[in-house]
Amino acid sequence: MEKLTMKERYDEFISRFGWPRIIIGMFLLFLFIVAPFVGVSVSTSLSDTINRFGMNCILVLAMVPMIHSGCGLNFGLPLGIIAGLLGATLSLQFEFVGASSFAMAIVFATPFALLFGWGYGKLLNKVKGGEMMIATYVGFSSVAFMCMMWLLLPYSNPTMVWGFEGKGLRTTISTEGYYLHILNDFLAIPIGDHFTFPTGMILFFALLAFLVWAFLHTKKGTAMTAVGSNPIFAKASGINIDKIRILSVMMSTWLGAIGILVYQQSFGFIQLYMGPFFMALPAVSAILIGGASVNKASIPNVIIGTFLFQGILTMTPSVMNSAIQTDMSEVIRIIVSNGMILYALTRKTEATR
Amino acid sequence: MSEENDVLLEMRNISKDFSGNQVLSDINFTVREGEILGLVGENGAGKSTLMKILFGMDEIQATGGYGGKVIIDGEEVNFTTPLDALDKGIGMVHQEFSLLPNFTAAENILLNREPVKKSIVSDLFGDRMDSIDREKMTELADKAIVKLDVELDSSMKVSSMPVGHMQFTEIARELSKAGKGENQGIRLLVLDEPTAVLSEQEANSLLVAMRKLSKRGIAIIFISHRLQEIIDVCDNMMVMRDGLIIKHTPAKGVKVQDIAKWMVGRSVKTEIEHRTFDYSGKETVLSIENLWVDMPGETVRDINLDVKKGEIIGIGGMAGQGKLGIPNGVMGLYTSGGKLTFEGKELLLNNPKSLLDAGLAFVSEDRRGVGLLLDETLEWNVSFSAMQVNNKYLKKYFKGLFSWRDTEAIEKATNEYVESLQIKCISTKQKAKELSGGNQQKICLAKAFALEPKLLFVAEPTRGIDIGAKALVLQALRKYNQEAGTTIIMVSSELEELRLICDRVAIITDGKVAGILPATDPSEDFGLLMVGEKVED
Amino acid sequence: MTRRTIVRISALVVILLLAFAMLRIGRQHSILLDDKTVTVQGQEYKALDMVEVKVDKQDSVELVKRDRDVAVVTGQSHKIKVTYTDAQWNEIELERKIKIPFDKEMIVFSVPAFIENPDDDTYYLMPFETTSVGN
Amino acid sequence: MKITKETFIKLFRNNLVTVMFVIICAFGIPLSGYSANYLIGEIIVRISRNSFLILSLLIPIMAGMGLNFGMTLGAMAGEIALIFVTDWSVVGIPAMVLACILSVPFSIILGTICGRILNKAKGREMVTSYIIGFFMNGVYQLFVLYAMGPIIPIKNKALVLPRGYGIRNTVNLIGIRRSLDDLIKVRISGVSVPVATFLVIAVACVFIVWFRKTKLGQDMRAVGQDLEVSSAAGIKVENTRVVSIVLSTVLAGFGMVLYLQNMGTLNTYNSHTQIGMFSIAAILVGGASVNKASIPNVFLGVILFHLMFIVSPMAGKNLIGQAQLGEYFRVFVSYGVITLSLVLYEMRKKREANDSAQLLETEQEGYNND
Repeated sequence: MEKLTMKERYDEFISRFGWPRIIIGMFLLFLFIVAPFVGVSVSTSLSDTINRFGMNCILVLAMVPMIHSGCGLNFGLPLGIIAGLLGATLSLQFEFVGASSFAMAIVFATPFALLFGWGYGKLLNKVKGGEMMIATYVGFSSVAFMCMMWLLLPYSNPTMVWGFEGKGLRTTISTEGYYLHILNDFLAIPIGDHFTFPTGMILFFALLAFLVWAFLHTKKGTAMTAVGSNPIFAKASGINIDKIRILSVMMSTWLGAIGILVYQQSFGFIQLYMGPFFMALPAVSAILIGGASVNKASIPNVIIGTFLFQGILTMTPSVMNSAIQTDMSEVIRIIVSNGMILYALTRKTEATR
Repeated sequence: MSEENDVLLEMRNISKDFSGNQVLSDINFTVREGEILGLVGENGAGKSTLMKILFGMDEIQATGGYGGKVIIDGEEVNFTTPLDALDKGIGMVHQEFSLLPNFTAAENILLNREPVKKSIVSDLFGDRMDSIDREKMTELADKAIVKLDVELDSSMKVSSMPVGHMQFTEIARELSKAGKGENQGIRLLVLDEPTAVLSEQEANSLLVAMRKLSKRGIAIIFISHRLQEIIDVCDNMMVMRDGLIIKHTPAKGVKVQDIAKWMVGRSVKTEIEHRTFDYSGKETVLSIENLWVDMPGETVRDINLDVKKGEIIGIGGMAGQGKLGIPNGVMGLYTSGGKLTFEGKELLLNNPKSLLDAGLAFVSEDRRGVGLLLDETLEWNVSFSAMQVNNKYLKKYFKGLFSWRDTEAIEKATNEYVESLQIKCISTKQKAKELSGGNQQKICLAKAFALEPKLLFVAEPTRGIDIGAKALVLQALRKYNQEAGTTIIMVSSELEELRLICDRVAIITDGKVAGILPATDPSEDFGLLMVGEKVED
Repeated sequence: MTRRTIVRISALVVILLLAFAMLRIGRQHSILLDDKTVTVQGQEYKALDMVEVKVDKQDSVELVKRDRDVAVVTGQSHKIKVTYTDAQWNEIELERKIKIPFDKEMIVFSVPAFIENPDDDTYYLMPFETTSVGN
Repeated sequence: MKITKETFIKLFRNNLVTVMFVIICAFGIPLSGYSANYLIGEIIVRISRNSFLILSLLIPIMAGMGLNFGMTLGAMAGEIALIFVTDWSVVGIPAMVLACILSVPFSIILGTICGRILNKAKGREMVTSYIIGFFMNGVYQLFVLYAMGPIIPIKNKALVLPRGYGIRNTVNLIGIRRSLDDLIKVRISGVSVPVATFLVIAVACVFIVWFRKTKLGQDMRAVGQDLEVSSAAGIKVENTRVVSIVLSTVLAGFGMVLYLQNMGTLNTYNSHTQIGMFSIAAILVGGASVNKASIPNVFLGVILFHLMFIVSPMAGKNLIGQAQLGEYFRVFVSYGVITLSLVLYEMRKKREANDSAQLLETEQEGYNND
């Protein structure tokens, strides 16, 4: 390696991170700096940020396999979430409590996730090139379809169904008494009186992240990356592209299912009906903010992205509110997240998919 | 056409080099009004470059312009865009169609030159709001078609046309273009392989049309590989080879054999010398029967070919004749059909895995598209196929339950290949896209070698790489063949290159095997095969 | 200055004019019909016991002393018809065109002032101040 | 025999969505138990309300840019215009004309931005335009929720949120409510027909028909078929694409004004979000596809789609005693339709690619036989 000049280093840094990421990073840093001056406790907001990070990072992780196999950004995440919801509701239906309810939720969710993922993958193979748009609408239609199912399916656990009718699931179900904070409180470390580190949740993510990372280092995982990087090359090397893509979609869908369960146990509620509808966009933009592109993504992208994105989401309301007495966080969220996706979609360098 | 017609175009001492290597040198010729000048030569003989100069294509300026003079009507011109050429009444019909399938012939002929009726709003929103004058459009289109004097319905959609009519539409479009000022309309028309895609009678009616055009005083430069056509229709003909005009003669009385002689036999300077391969007792390792391949632009029809163990067999032929379709079809990159028997076992087509498992490998002509993972490291590029196909470079855990990428082994192997093939790179962690063409080609070879194949397809191994690299690549192939005893099937448009390192060379024309000759046979014979003539003996 | 630019500019002007015209004719104003004792330019006008006011084609409203009613109208110029009986019990009918200034959303129309000098709107059309709300 | 069967299958395959909807409606209408008169009345209202918006989709499809999910931008422009008009307390037809004029500059700006971005994302216009819709929604909120009041003066207190700036969630458009619909009103056997609105829509149709015949229209059709060939012929490809989007946005702006005058209230932050989706679903139901659409598609689409929309809640109620189910059903169908037609479109592209291979195979059989 020959020495790089300062300029080159700088340019390389910029090109590796990309302006949007740097700006967002700076913005977050700025928020943390001004926080104390406008009377926002840094430790609280940091704690919130980490909490939200834990809640969302697995949903973001769910992007990685599909991006690697070149299926593009997984706008179809709701499909995985639905699998998770089925798992959750079933586990509650059978009155599992505490840790076992969470475990069983995962157990119940898995077959659905794999099944949905398989079908979804098959579909995406039929529409190579148009994946993202179709993924979006597969997500939407599946959510709408499940809306009907939630009404019709014969759930009976009184904590879940509408009181007066005795059938049809509620729009939000509390995980209270089932698996609320099951991971958050596991080995949770209170630091100061405003800051608690949700060890369990972070460990759980670490575990899944490791599994994904490990998979990408196996023979199959290598093949997956190659398929994403240059499908024709992969084909020429005897890879069955369709199989690999389906596998990746199944992985993504399963991760989505697990992701929502972790989200619920921290959030405290199972959101049914239109709940999962717009859950894809934040996850997509998070990973893009983390430095992923339409056909390249890594675990660090997930971690950095989720942290930055959730950081902005937690910090802007509090800081903005106390600073200028107006809450622009919602608007900022919309602009930042979608702006990020646009940026990724319009970059010349990316594969046309 | 007669000598007293005055000179329309003269090209004087034209020369051109692309970053050092000379592709054209002292080209001199003239075209008179109404003259039909045939232009023949192998691929890469310099025809297309010459035309690009004439039309002032920007890639010529981009690569430092050209030497010599282009003179039209006695005054020197220096076109910077094809539109300048058009203003002087010089038009070209390219080999590949540029037509819009859902438009009618008329719409295509007058694309973006449609006659319009002024409309009130156009003052408000600009000329593009003028409404199109359909009647006028049809009228103009028909006028062009009449000039060409062929059967062509101007109201027919291109998508429902026979190929011939598409070609006519293309030509009619050029004819309909009006030059500026005094020289109305097209005066010199360049036709690049217009008959390549046409059927027999379609081609004939085109030739008739060409003669009619020349009667109207329109000069034509006719580029074709169908030599008989050249002889039939042209007044004069030029043969190019290695960027030189080998021959410039009246077409009357010339024999196809002569032209073939002039065309081929380009000089290749490397220190590799021909070897003699002993076929005695060599059994057939691969036999291809009734192979068809649907590769756009390189369609293969009904190929039958037997490959002997340990030989290097070349596959040559003009571009677009289907030679490239063979490896791509066999290796399952394009839909194909037929029977493939390797070492006595029949292989599944359209299934790369089975072929690779059987011990076949392929170095694609499309390096960037098929050959490489441009965004990945050299290590990945070299090791990937071998890892996937014969489980090399993998650490096994839990009795092979998990097979882990063995980074050390990969790095080691890659470094070895970088050594042995003299690949110039900063490190094996470098991205493939950062390498030069020649080195990328070597990476592709390394990838194939890592597979330790029994039979290796190599397509256009020297395309777009400089002379030095060429020699190295060819030697590497020869060496590998001798040391590992791998049978090699090499596809190339460079006939001499094939004759140099191959033992036999098969020539493909029109998607079929025109003939197989020992590499030692004289170039002319190959030339004849290439232009679809039978060698009489 | 080519023909084209001329056309374009004039088109733009036309559109702007149209927009402005629309703004004027489409603008909504509310006329507060007022039957209160008022003092305009040092002169006092006594409120009437009973008066009938009709704006354009709208159905007429009856006002008693210290009464106020509102007529919502679009556009600027309107016809106002006031019918009342004077001391001699003979019915008098006054009809005038009034023009509401464009910028005024609300304007007070003082009936008493109007009756005294119907031909000078500076007397009976007065800007609406919030203070005069609620009697 | 074989040929006719083939063609029939092709026909069915290419109009699958439409056929499906006819079936849904065929089942839904009796189930809902609505009277024919009621349905016809409703449908007429829906046509007058939506078809202009849907017409705005035709031009980008013509230019090969797919379904313009960015039409929401036009809707936003229309809404902003209406907010201003309401603030100035202008009413009736003048208000509508003014709103239309006012919406144009906004539409042009937004449309140009959208078009420019789409030129950077060739090959994935749809998903990009879809995201642009979201993105601009953010910008729109910034504008309406924060800029309106402090920066852009809003006099009418009824519009402004209690906190003193930003527009309320619903703006009452009583001033212009049905002002066009009721301009010329004809009752035919108890069904009232908003003639004036239909006239406006007719004008829009005529415009589109005429536009196809212009040079620009021709260029768009060319660009829509092949970017390379078009630019080789000297057509300003990028510019043409931008223009097509701008036009679509402007039309959508007008469409929104028409739509809202019929509705009578403006949901400041929601009205536009669904518009794109419903309009696209409708045109697809009408038999359009990503790369070809016609005016009949628009009207057939409005009728079928909204028939389904009207009957499904009632049908759901009568079927399983839950109107809610019907509500969800129609949401599901609207998304399902788009999904289905996108999938069918992609698959059709694939099929066409395979045809040439089959050709060769048969040819080869020819060789083998002799």
